[in-house]
Amino acid sequence: MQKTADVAIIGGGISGLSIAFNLAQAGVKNIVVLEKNFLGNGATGRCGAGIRMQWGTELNCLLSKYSCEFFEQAQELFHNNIDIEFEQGGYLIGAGTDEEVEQFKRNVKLQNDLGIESVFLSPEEAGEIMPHLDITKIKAATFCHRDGHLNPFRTTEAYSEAARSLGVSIYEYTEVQDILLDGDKLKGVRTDKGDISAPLVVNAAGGYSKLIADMAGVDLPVYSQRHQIMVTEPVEAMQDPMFMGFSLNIYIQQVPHGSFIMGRSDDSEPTDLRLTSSWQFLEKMSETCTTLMPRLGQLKVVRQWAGLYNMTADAQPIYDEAPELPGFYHAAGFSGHGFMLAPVTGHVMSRKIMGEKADIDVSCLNVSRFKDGGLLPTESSVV
Amino acid sequence: MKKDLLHIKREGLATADDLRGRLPDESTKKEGPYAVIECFEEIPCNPCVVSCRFDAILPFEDINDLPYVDFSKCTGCAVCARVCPGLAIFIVDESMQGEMGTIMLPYEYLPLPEKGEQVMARSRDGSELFPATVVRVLKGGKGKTALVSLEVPKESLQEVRAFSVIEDESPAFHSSETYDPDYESPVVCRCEGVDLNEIRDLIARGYKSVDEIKHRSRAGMGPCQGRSCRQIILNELARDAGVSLDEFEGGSFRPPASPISMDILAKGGEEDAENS
Amino acid sequence: MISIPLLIVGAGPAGLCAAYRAAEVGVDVLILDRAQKPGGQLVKQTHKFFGSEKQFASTRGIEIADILFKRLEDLPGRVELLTDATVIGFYEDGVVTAEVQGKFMKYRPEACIVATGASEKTLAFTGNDLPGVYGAGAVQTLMNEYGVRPGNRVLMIGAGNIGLIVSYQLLQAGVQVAAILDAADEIGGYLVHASKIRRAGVPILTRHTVGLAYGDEKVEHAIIHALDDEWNKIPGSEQQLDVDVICVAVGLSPLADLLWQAAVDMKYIGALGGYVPLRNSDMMTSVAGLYIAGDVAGIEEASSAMVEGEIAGISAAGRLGFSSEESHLLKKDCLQQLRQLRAGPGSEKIRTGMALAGAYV
Amino acid sequence: MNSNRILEHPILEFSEGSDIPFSFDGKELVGKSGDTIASALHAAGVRVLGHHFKTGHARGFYCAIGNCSSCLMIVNGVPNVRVCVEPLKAGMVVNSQNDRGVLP
Repeated sequence: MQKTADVAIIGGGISGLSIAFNLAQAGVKNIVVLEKNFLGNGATGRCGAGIRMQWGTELNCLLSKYSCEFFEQAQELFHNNIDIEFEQGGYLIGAGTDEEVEQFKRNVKLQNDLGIESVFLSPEEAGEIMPHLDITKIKAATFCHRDGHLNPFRTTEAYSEAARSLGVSIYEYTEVQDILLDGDKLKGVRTDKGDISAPLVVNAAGGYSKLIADMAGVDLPVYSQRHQIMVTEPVEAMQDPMFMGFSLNIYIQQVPHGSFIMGRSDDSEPTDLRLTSSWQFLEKMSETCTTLMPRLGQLKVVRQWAGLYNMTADAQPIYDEAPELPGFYHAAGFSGHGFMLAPVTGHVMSRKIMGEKADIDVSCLNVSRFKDGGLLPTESSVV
Repeated sequence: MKKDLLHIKREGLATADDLRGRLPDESTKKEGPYAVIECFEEIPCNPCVVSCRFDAILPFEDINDLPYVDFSKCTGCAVCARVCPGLAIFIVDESMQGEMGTIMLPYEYLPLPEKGEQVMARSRDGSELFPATVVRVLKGGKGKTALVSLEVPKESLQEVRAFSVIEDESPAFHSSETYDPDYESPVVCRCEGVDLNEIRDLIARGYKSVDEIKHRSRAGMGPCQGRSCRQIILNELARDAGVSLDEFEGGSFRPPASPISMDILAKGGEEDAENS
Repeated sequence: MISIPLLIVGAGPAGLCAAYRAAEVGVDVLILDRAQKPGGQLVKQTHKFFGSEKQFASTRGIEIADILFKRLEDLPGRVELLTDATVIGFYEDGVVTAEVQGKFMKYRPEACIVATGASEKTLAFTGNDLPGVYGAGAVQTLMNEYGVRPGNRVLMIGAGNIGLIVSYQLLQAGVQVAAILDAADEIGGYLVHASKIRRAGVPILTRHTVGLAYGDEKVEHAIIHALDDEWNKIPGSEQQLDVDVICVAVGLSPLADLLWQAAVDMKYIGALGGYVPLRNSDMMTSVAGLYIAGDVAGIEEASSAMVEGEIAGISAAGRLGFSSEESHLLKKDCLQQLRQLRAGPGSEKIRTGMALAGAYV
Repeated sequence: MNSNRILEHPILEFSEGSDIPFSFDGKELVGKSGDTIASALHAAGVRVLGHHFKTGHARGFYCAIGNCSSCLMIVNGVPNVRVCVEPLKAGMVVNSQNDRGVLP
């Protein structure tokens, strides 16, 4: 393994790979990505891999719009022919309460103002887009046809292949064990395969980013929560959009292969990094799903698994250099949206590392906001 | 494995040589029927020795011992032949006057021949020897192993080990038809229809574990949970890496172990709510 | 949620014997089996078993299934056996989930014995997914449970005990067996089984394998060939056989999905058929209170499975506070039986494998 | 039609089960009590249960004990039924499955 690098990126998930790709594209040489398992084995390979522009805050709309536009042109940008299976079947978001109806109206206005072509729908109109939805269970809906979902494994591969072809060195099965300091100066990283000295280190370790920050002795106000998901046997295509509901507590999509993948959130999920599954999830998820979409009741569940949401207090990411340790960067706290934000993560982090201005101002996503009482307005559009 | 067993292990056939020490001497042969036990492999099995009322099978120290007959005690009663799970005991009688003797063979096929019927005597490899007459039939009864005695020339008593009811020529299995297959790759994952070339291609591209290959190819993601394909993928990985299988992770196994419908799962929660 | 003292997963020889020994000393037992009737693979074993009287030697498997099932009546502990009951999940909170006759059930057992048996290994050859290529277990099931002939002419792949026994069963059902192939140098199964097949005129071709199956949407022909010392095809050795069934009997793997879910320590031990749970002489895994018995603990004969089941049953009962004066002696006797069953020269691999798995040998 | 049934067996006795009528791809067939869908079809000479959605290959059963999912068919309109372990019932409408299946 090489002994020095200009930038060492910790975490071979989609965030780390996107940062590596963007840096390399901007001309940075000698980049290494360090992954303790195989690429995408963390939250990347465990997530629903949806991408939507329908958000409730301006910043989130802009960030996700950047990502969506990136994925639309991914094939050309990556210069490889890996099909990332970006299916733009839209996101249909159901409102379960009167408050949500009002919120959704405001969201659509905000989105439209930002150039996002979302529409506000009656339950009947939603039913036309998704005939197996029991429209008596929703009060209204919003829809954006450019939203969609991707194949996370292929997207990971597309990013890694693109990064490799730009000269990035990717080390799998290489675990970072310590952050090397020279006094209070960043020196590099220690892995189980040897040390790498690097003046710049990026913490893109997803669910494990706090462990990495701890190694560096810097504060990263995030915690990881288990989030469960399950998949059914495949059937012929019957649902184009990702369906999502916040108060309804569900996201469900049919992937091109034919399986339905769905998840929900649960405040009682453990926060101790475990990746186990629970039987309660199977029951509650099935109950939610069959109530909203009775026709799917005959579908058989073939597998359940879990991943980690790396959470922050305002459910929005941290894009920042650690104030205590110059050269040590955080791209963490994605709160369940790291996959869809990956393209913009790569863009803003690479600009930040190179000291250049990014297309979107993310200075408010700094790490100090949690101390300064500068929390962002809470994003209500999350599952 | 005893060295002298190798030929049997290859062919499944005993030879006259293997019978050495397993047959009575010439004078004992004339005294009455006796058991020939063609059991050459030490396996854990003892019904023959347990069933013999005459202690004519030398006692076992270990259940894996081989049975040897004490011909001075053996009456040829055939109780052992009935119980032997391997159908490896035959009762030979060459005590009668004249050219002919009898051999009693365990038989578990249909139809069961009748006394007086002509059948085809066969050797240990099933090849035809000569037509022979059935002289006695003991039906299987509770144990269902019938015993059938054939009249056989004395010099062939150690050759005949089977018979078949005479029927039309069975068709040849070999065909001369030639076939030019379009050599499709074998299927590894039956659920997802992933073939061996796809797996080998991924391994060649650097994918190193069952889970990586599963994510990329879908092999093992189907409803059977990788029960059919996992072993083959592990073999391929090990072969490529040139290491033994135990150096690989088995990959993840996730619930449910068998597909279950959401309707059924959803009702599980309702019932709990009702009960509480 | 149902709390129970002892849950046994699988009503095959191991599970039924475990239930007997546990209920004998007063433990209430729930057995779940995914099949429609109990007995596991015994219900298709038409041949007489080897072993000694204690393992029902010289009795046919189908009859042993009956004996094991019937003797569960009238024991001090109540044995409830549910069929069409598939255990699907083991969770970290100790809950075991199952689909029982169309209902999702959750159990919280104090102790559990996993006796799920094995699944069949598959073989990669061109045309291996054609209808007519069947696992040996499938052929047995079809023929001996449902009374349906799998075909008219069969090519058997594998000369282990299963390949030999199923070939014999095919002949008994009036089906022709064209040949038995095995890639190995030697016949893997018991010689007496092999000799029985040879007497019926069926060739056993060692160092041979199947290269290709083809036909119009179903097996009509197979091309077989000889293998050299490096396991490569010997050019010119091809033979075409006209068969309508290719029966794959290339071995079994422990069906350990549930044990993986329960996160017990597993180890790949080739001699035992694949990944097996580590265990102690009580048949307990690395998870306290979770026991194993039978093929899931390592592929062996049904006779060993029954004895392992007894040990697991006695041990689990003991853990739950149920034992009798005889329990200790009985367990000792079972361990002795296992030792004997594994003592032969043909069991050398098993002994090595079991030692690696932590079992008493 | 039931030429694959074993009528006589040296060891086993198969009770003369009662007839169970069912349909397969529109054809009326008869199985026996105790059959699974797969055993009844096999007895009736049906080997091909459908075609794989990706490879297009013909599919038959493989394991016959519900392990492998090679025998998925459409039963009474419900796709992806493992017919090797699904008991046959009178009047069942069984169809070949050649795609991923469509939910009723």
